[in-house]
Amino acid sequence: MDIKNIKSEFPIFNQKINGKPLVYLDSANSSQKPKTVINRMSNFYETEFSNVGRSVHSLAVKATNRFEDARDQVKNYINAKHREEIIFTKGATESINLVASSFGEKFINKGDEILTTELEHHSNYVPWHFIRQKKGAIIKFAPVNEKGEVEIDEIKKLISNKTKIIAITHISNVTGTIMPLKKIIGLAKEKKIPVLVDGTQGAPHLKLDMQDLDCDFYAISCHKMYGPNGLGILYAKKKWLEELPPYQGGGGMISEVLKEKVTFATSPTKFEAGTMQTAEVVAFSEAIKFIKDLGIENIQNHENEVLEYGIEKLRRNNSVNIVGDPSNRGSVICFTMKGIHPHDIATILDDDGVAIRAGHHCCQILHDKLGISATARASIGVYNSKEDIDILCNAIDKCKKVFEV
Amino acid sequence: MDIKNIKSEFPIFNQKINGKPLVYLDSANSSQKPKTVINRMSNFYETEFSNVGRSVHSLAVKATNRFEDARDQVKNYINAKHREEIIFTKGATESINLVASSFGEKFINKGDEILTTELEHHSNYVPWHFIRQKKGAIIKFAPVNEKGEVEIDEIKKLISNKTKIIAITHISNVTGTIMPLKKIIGLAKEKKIPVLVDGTQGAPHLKLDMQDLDCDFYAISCHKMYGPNGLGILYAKKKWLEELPPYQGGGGMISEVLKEKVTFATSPTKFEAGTMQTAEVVAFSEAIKFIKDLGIENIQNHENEVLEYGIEKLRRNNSVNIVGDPSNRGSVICFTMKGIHPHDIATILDDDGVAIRAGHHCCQILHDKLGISATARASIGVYNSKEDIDILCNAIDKCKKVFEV
Amino acid sequence: MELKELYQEIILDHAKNPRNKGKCNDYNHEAKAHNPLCGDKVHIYLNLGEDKNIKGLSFEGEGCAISLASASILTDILKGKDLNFTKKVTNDFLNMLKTKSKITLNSLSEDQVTTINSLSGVQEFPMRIKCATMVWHTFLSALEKKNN
Amino acid sequence: MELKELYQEIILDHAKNPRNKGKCNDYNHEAKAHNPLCGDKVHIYLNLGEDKNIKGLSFEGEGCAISLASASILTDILKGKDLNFTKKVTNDFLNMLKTKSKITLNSLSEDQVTTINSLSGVQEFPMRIKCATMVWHTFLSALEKKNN
Ligand SMILES: Cc1ncc(COP(=O)(O)O)c(C=O)c1O
Ligand SMILES: Cc1ncc(COP(=O)(O)O)c(C=O)c1O
Repeated sequence: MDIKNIKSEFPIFNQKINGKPLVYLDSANSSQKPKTVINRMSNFYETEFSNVGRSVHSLAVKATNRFEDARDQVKNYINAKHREEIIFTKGATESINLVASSFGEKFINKGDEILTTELEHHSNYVPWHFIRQKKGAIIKFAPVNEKGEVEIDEIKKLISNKTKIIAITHISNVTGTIMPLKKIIGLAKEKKIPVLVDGTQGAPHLKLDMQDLDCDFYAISCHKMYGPNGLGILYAKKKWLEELPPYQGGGGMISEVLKEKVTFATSPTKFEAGTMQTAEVVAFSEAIKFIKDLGIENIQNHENEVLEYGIEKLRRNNSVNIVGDPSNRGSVICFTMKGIHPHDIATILDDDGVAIRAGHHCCQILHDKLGISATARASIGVYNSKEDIDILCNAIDKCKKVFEV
Repeated sequence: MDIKNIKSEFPIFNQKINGKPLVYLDSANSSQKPKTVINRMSNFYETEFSNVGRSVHSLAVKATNRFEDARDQVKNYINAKHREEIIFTKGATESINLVASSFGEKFINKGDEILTTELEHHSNYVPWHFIRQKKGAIIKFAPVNEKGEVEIDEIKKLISNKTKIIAITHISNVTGTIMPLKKIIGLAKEKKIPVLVDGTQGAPHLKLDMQDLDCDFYAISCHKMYGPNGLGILYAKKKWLEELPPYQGGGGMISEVLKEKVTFATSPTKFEAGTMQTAEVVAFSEAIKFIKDLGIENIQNHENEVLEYGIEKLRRNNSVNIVGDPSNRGSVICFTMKGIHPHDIATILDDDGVAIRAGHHCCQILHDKLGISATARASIGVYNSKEDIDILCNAIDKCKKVFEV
Repeated sequence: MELKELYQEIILDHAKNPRNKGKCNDYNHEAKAHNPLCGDKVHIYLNLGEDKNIKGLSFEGEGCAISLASASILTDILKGKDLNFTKKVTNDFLNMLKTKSKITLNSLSEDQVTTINSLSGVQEFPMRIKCATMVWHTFLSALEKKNN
Repeated sequence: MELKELYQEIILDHAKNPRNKGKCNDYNHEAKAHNPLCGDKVHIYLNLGEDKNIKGLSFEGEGCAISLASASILTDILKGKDLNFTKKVTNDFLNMLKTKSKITLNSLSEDQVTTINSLSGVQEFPMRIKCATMVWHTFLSALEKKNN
């Protein structure tokens, strides 16, 4: 596979949008899917489908093997220590809700503190808000500076002996800031505070190595990683999965069910109640293969080239204001334009086939802090090229024409 | 479409299992998918995929429209009063967990009673067990009689002024008992007690009419209804969705997010945190179309014919003991054989291409009551025929030969 | 979908120079709304006289060109009008966007009809319909919400 | 996958007439396990002497032919043997099912080797491997769990 021609692996690009080629710059929202992933899913339904882990007939055996193979592949890809540390969920949102609920239920009490940042996506705040409400806990927000970074000293200052968990993003989906995770985790380890990383934006772009990173929890959305909808991953250190109570109750996650009491299976089953997304899980192993075949470092280099080209080109445009200037940025450019609302930008860009997103991107706290109600966001995936950036910039000039600014 | 030849709509049957045609009698576990459903999913990923509800570009518009159209189709199919009453979940298990958690959190207190039956699947017990633990509530089990029925008088006896909710299955996935829901709901209404129906086994086989049934909550697993994996539905009366607190927190379900407090969107969004299973939802509308085109009454008649033929034929076999004898049975036959364990039956049947399930089918309480640790289950879907039953019965005779009983 | 249909001269004019911005004098009704998906906000102030006439009508808000123009046009056209009439115009407007029709109201001047119809281009942009309609819904709520 | 390989004569014999069923005399170690997916249960009782010999060994349980035969064969072969030797046989057995090999142990009689190898047919039935292995794992736990 050649990264320059990788678009041809994605069927979505075989169409015109408003008569123009599709320029998809909305991958931070959800990525497109290569045909290997799409075909694996159909093919699985056509030839191997059955419920996993429950029946002993041939189809069930096949499906179960494929499903558990996929777990091994995820384990290897993110370099987790044990396969039991990989829990399949509905998405990063569910992964974080699982931890907030199970960890919060057991370990967070009145007056305890949850440390997070002003950069977080609602999915890494609202679940903690629920625990704050239930337990009378406190959420502390490490402030973001004008560059869109969270300074490590600010985090240090906010850690107290009441801090029960640190919940922090890997890459901001607004400023693109790549967080200094190893430093933060180092700090936390000193105080024996567990760290949850919202890896939703990190996983599609950066090399993952759980043993090296040494975080306690890492949340992933497969649909942003060229995988299918409706699937996420929670990586959690084995000791936590042993200690935490289960999250949802139902078929498969039990050991013994009596009228008076219920005991639970061991991980990962303990956290996988009900029928799982077998076809999605199996197809996701093709997404991992896609990434591995290209090489995540190659993907990252390619995306960074496009990103830097984009930032430079947008900087030269006087009407464009790029949000944030982190020294370490990944895959995302949020911007505003004088006199043109991001919503209008998105609509005008779409007329040229350019798909971006406008709004607060589920980061209202950050937008409030920045004093803007909405931004336009171009986000980059493996299929984007410098030509896409050129088309984006032309379309931006068209916005100015339409609005006569 | 002709119900006699409906197998040809399902690609899974284009293969041999151990050299024999596949006889799939495990639909209560998960149903196979017609090609329209499989193709709609690929086609959606290939031409229309994007995240829903969040971006304004053309792909997002298409995806959002398809997604919300599917909600309307579900609403119409189950005859709900409002489209806002349809919540998409990961499966029936999640639907029930949602209600147990949100309803339980707000309305169930120490000493309150949850009324359920001995027939329930773990997915309609363990979530209530969690609430029992958290709140110090009590779970009461209406007993099952030797026919596998729950007598209405037993339910009446157990209703008290402490009963806060009744959680009950539509069809038992072990005995096949179709519950007298209208009577039970009538009783409950008199006392103003809300009723949750675990419709997992009901939805694929019976006509659904929420306004007529008048239950408060109804849980569905789409994968048992010829739809994709990883998708479920919670129907809930609007007034409940307004009153209940949200379940998971994250993107999309909010109204305003501040550091001090969070307010929430209205239903259905309030209960749909994070990126949804867009492709699955869109493909599920093809499953509904499939069922509507055949006509649920025709499906039911066809399945009942096969079911009755099967029961009669198995009854004539002296070594076979059918579990339960409800006067109103749907789609499921559980049985045991003298001297042969259900696990062994399942393996030997598989050698003849016959897929059944063996175990306690996530109903341990019921199996304990029946005094058996496992049963073999043949469950019927639209693609099954009397010939399938004949092959099943021959394979059962083979079990006797292998075991020399 | 024609971009020019959406961003007509009239719309851009109202968006750039919104009429009736701020709090009108002696307002006795108000309501606000926001769209959590995009961050648009609107706040309607109105003075409903004893005689059921809308004596004052204004708005505050933030948002895209469509939402600002829609608010500006709404206040411009409904100010000074009779309560029932404003309800009728509002319903007709919301209906126009639902059914892809145009508005024809004898009691509005030709100019006003042209102005209000300038928003009909939104019909072809489903994700933008809420931008145009939110302020009209907010206006209806404001009518219900008397301050005390 | 050959059904005959799975349900060999020896297996059916052990399944129908399991050896060493019940509680053995003076057991001082025990452990139990169950498989929540299928309801199989097993309980191992053993008498480990001061001399590190397994003096008594028996089981109680419910389950399929494979699990009963496996328990019966285990107790039959390991009873009276030296602790270290039983651990070695157990590991070899578990390894046999993992790596699809056959067992060859000089310290077992030819008969015993044939008996234990009769369970190797399970290799081709992945969903049934747990049926065969659960009792062996339970035996290992029992070795660890001294009663007091
Ligand atoms: C940083 C971040 N966290 C969490 C999420 C939530 O992911 P999902 O919606 O897939 O659950 C997103 C996606 O929008 C995100 O960008
Ligand atoms: C009666 C019943 N309820 C609930 C469930 C759980 O459904 P799911 O696993 O799809 O969440 C099942 C499926 O096994 C069932 O048969």
